[in-house]
Amino acid sequence: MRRIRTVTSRVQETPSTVTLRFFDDLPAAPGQFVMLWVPGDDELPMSLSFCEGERGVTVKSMGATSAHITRLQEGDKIGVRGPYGNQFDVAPRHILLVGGGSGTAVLAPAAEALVRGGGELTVALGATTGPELLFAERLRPLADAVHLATDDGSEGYHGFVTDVVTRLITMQSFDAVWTCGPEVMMSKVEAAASRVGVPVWCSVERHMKCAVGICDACALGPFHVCQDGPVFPGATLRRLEEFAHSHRDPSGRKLPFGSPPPTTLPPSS
Amino acid sequence: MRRIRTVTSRVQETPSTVTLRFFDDLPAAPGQFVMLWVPGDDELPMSLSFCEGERGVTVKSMGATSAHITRLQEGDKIGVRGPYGNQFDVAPRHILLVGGGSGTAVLAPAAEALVRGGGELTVALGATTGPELLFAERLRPLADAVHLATDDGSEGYHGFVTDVVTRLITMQSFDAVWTCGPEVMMSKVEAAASRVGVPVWCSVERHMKCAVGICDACALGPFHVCQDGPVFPGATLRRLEEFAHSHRDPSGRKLPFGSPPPTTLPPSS
Amino acid sequence: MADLRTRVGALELRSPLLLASGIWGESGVSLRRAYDAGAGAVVSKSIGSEPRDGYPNPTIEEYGSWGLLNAMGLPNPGMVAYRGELAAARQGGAVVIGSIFGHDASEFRTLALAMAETGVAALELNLSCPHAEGLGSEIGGDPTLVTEITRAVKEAVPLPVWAKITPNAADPAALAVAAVAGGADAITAINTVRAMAIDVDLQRPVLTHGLGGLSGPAVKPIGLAVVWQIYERVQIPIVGVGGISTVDDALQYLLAGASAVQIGTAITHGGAGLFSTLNAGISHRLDELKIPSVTALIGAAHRGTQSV
Amino acid sequence: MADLRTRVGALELRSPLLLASGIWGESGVSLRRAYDAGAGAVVSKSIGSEPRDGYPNPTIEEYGSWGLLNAMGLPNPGMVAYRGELAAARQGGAVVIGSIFGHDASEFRTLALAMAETGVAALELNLSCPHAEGLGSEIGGDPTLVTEITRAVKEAVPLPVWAKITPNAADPAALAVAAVAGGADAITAINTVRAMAIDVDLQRPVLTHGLGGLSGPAVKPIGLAVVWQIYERVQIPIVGVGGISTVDDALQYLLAGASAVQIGTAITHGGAGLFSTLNAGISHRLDELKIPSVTALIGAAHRGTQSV
Ligand SMILES: Cc1cc2nc3c(=O)[nH]c(=O)nc-3n(C[C@H](O)[C@H](O)[C@H](O)COP(=O)(O)OP(=O)(O)OC[C@H]3O[C@@H](n4cnc5c(N)ncnc54)[C@H](O)[C@@H]3O)c2cc1C
Ligand SMILES: Cc1cc2nc3c(=O)[nH]c(=O)nc-3n(C[C@H](O)[C@H](O)[C@H](O)COP(=O)(O)OP(=O)(O)OC[C@H]3O[C@@H](n4cnc5c(N)ncnc54)[C@H](O)[C@@H]3O)c2cc1C
Ligand SMILES: Cc1cc2nc3c(=O)[nH]c(=O)nc-3n(C[C@H](O)[C@H](O)[C@H](O)COP(=O)(O)O)c2cc1C
Ligand SMILES: Cc1cc2nc3c(=O)[nH]c(=O)nc-3n(C[C@H](O)[C@H](O)[C@H](O)COP(=O)(O)O)c2cc1C
Ligand code: FES
Ligand code: FES
Repeated sequence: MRRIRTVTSRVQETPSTVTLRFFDDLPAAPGQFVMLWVPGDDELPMSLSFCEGERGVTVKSMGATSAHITRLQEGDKIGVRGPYGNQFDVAPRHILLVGGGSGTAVLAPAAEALVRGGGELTVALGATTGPELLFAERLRPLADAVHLATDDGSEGYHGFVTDVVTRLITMQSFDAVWTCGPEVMMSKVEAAASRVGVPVWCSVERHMKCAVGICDACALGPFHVCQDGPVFPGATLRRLEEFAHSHRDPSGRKLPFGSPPPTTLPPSS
Repeated sequence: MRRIRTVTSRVQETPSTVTLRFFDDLPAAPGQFVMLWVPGDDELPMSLSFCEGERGVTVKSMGATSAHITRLQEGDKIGVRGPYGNQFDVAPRHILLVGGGSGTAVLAPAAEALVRGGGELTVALGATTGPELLFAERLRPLADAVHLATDDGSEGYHGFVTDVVTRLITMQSFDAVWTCGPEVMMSKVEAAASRVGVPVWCSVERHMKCAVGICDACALGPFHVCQDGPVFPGATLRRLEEFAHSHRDPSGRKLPFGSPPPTTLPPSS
Repeated sequence: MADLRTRVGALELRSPLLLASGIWGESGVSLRRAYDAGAGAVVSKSIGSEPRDGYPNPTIEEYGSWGLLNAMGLPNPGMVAYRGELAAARQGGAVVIGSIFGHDASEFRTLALAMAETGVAALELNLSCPHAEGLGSEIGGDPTLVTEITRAVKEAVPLPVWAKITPNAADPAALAVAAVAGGADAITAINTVRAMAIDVDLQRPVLTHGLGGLSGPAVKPIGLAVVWQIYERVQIPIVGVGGISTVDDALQYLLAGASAVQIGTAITHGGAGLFSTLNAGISHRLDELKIPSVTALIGAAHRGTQSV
Repeated sequence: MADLRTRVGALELRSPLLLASGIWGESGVSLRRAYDAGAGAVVSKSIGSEPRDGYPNPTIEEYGSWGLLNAMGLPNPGMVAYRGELAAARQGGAVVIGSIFGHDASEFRTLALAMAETGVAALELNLSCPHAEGLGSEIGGDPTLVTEITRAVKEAVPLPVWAKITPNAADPAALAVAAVAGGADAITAINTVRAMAIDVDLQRPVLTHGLGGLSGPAVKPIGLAVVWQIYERVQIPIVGVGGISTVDDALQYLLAGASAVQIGTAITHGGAGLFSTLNAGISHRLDELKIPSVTALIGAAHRGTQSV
């Protein structure tokens, strides 16, 4: 059911990333996402970065619509439907959280639920540059350690967060890894963790239209990310040729990750 | 919701009246009716003469469809929707039950609920002739007295049951009267009872099509018998010019009670 | 407090919520009950030249909370007997719209003359009942006949004429255009959507007539599309109907282009009280949206949207 | 155990339940998932000559359990890119029906030739999408074009051709008759019903495209009426679709005259498991009714009923 909500607050989390909060009363769990409609513009899947009380999404300015979202202000109206999808299992264990870029958005509420339930948390975050590290301060009080990595070395480890993870996972023992970020990153995390027998849960993104498991836009192997995911066991993903290799554009064509979008006829010609 | 049910038993109650039982699980209360469909024939409103366990209707052969119903056998299929309408208030009191002809069908389950709840019951039944007296044996164990009247004097008082009621109501004190039968009869019962200040509840019949309060076929003053009734306070009915005077035919024309139906164009000409 | 008044052409209405034709329409007292409960006007049952019993039962199939299927078959007491009901309805000042149906322009004209004499505020032409041979949508699906019938009625009576059109058409808006060509003062849309119920146990259709018309919440998205498309094609007012049961349903029709709306099936669950509840609800909702009046909403969803 | 097998013309199907076009149709693996779950066959997404993104979101509006509105805008990767998906779908023996759409007979013919090369078991012509300019029901509403397109495809390829017709017509059965005139081997009915959603807070249409098509339980009574009417007019098999989510829904379509049925929107709630659940349920229900086979039900509700 779609509902129109008013943005109740806006927080600039990083130079490119903004959190918008809004009132909602449908039950939501960490890992789930909503379809967020910017009236007059597009509708995009967005993970809930806050699942209780005033709900929230944390959006990184990427293309035109996400940039538009980050410019929304308190009092602006947005359309919301969902929450959709499955959730992270927050049963108390020792979890290594690995967030890349805006991927940390979906992991933060899961981390809070984990720790509240008595679980243990270690955090590794990566970003292009220091100021872009998302939710480091939100996670710090929950974690026994917060490891940071930046591409430009401006904060924490100089390099990929995957390097940090590869090291951590052999030195410390974790019950499971949660990760969200670029698919190539998640794939490396999965490889590192599976080598030492630690199960990994990845939150995956695909182009979405219906979000109710019918249109096939989000097809990933035999799964629909909108209904069967977005959280998948790494072991399942590893067996899919598409994982970290290809996704589908709005027409349904498979594209390798990182390739420029092909030209496509406008819809009504 | 319409459902197709199988007739589980058939009992010949009087020479012209038959009870059919069928399984159903929707809650039903004394006073309510169902729309009973004889596939290939018509669908008619029928009070529930049994509201618990296997439900039942008790049907008097009048015209073609009711005659058809009385010929149905165990194993035959009927369509049922409902129950619809309001109910008798069966709070424990001393009730005078006045049934005329097949009208007793709807009163019997109310009487059972009344007595089970600790109420007191006196019964007056009328019919054209002795064998047509309906549910006298069903009611006898529940009542302090069962008064009978027949038009031909073949059983009980020779004359109208209304004469019996007029006498009873001045000799004994009742908390309320329940009645169902020909409208002229109910009107006389209402007049007699209101003279001594006893409230009356009448179960009224009108032509019905939708049974969901929309088509207006069953209009009676400002009421719809299917939704606001079929059980009305006598004091309400008394104020309506139609009560005991006129009803509507399937086209919506008002007809005085007892007049022959006017000719009407076939539906699709 | 937002202003609930609206107008359909010259006809001023105290509320945009009208009672739809065929609902509570056999008895004048029932019509008046709806008006007294707050309806802006009430539309009569569709009346023909002669009494009609309609189809034998079953005439109705219920679909829980989302729909109702009916093939009543246009039961009505005929124009002569119906005068008394209209008189009863108009007692106390109810604004009544007289609905009529016929087989051709001349029957419509005769009925219009008779209906006009009863003092109704406007006429609604039923060109859209989906389940009556030689009537309703069977003639109302032909633009030429729509124009011809509308014109015949307009020439005969000085009343506003509303043409009620069918959604069972490739291009319902073309039928509205045809009604405009005949001089219609307003378009009512939609009537029920052709539909059917079949029972598996009995291996037969449920309704005696077989085919019927679907109404209720399920047809709201369909009715909205029809009203939207009509609004893009004609200049005369539109009366929206189809599946309205909530405040927002009614406002959606206004936004799509309706100047007023009718309520039918929802009366099943809401009773007459629905009119007062929805009137209050609309007023409250408009205040919340800071919109001063119902009329400010009419067609507003077309603004800023390209033609769709 | 009742026999679930049926046939649509020469095509034998292990189950009467097919996956409808546009559902799980972008990816060959998804199509195969439906087949592996028990579908009798799967219909591909409607494929055009070139890749199409479809309309921007929002493309969907949900109506609780009773309906879904969509205006996807026929997104598809184009015939060339889709070959790989079809190959993936047919791995393991899935019976695939290839759906195509085009602007005119010659585009349909070209696509049919390309589709036929992929090894599909039959072609379905989308003459009925209600929300794409110059495509779908805009051409499929014209009986002459329906005949012309069907004939062009029939002449080009040796495969069975199913014409999928629109319910947004005054007389959908006339479109089926037109398809028969063009040589169609079967009729698929219905596509979605033209509909729309409007938001009151925003005072605007919800779908980017404005108009869309309604599917799900709400359209079942509408689809049944269309299939019923087609069955009375044509001799070729009918594939029923629209709002099927339960065993009895499917059987109702068979009774109305369908030789097989397709399932679309219900997949939202049922997932692939719906096919195995419904197959088992149909088998059980037929045993209960003492009916030996699915084929015994086809058109059975017409027996003993006068034409309605
Ligand atoms: C389940 C899920 C959860 C997500 N959660 C977040 C989040 O919490 N924060 C965040 O910043 N982003 C999140 N995203 C990504 C987000 O939906 C957008 O993809 C991103 O914001 C870029 O959109 P754009 O239109 O601005 O980019 P554009 O420049 O228009 O497009 C860039 C890329 O964005 C992707 N995109 C565009 N439309 C869609 C769509 N309808 N569905 C999916 N991807 C699309 C395409 O892959 C496209 O190549 C999530 C995606 C998914 C699938
Ligand atoms: C709420 C209610 C409860 C009823 N309960 C019982 C009951 O328990 N037992 C019983 O025997 N009868 C009951 N009836 C009466 C029953 O519905 C029929 O009216 C009666 O059986 C005669 O039907 P027929 O078609 O055989 O008669 P016909 O000879 O065809 O018609 C005789 C009269 O029956 C009435 N009738 C026909 N169709 C309908 C209809 N759809 N709705 C109402 N009246 C109709 C008409 O007034 C008609 O003049 C009840 C009626 C109502 C309204
Ligand atoms: C039981 C019933 C009877 C109807 N009778 C008529 C009628 O006589 N004339 C008419 O124009 N429309 C008639 N209609 C159609 C309604 O006026 C209305 O157009 C339709 O039901 C859609 O509105 P709703 O969904 O609010 O019911 C009838 C509808 C129902 C349900
Ligand atoms: C999201 C969606 C996409 C669809 N895409 C197509 C399509 O590409 N081609 C087509 O012929 N029908 C398409 N349809 C129509 C369905 O195949 C089907 O005819 C319709 O939805 C009614 O069936 P249902 O109620 O079971 O969904 C689509 C329907 C939906 C809901
Ligand atoms: S977004 Fe449509 S199937 Fe997932
Ligand atoms: S039977 Fe239709 S209103 Fe009572």
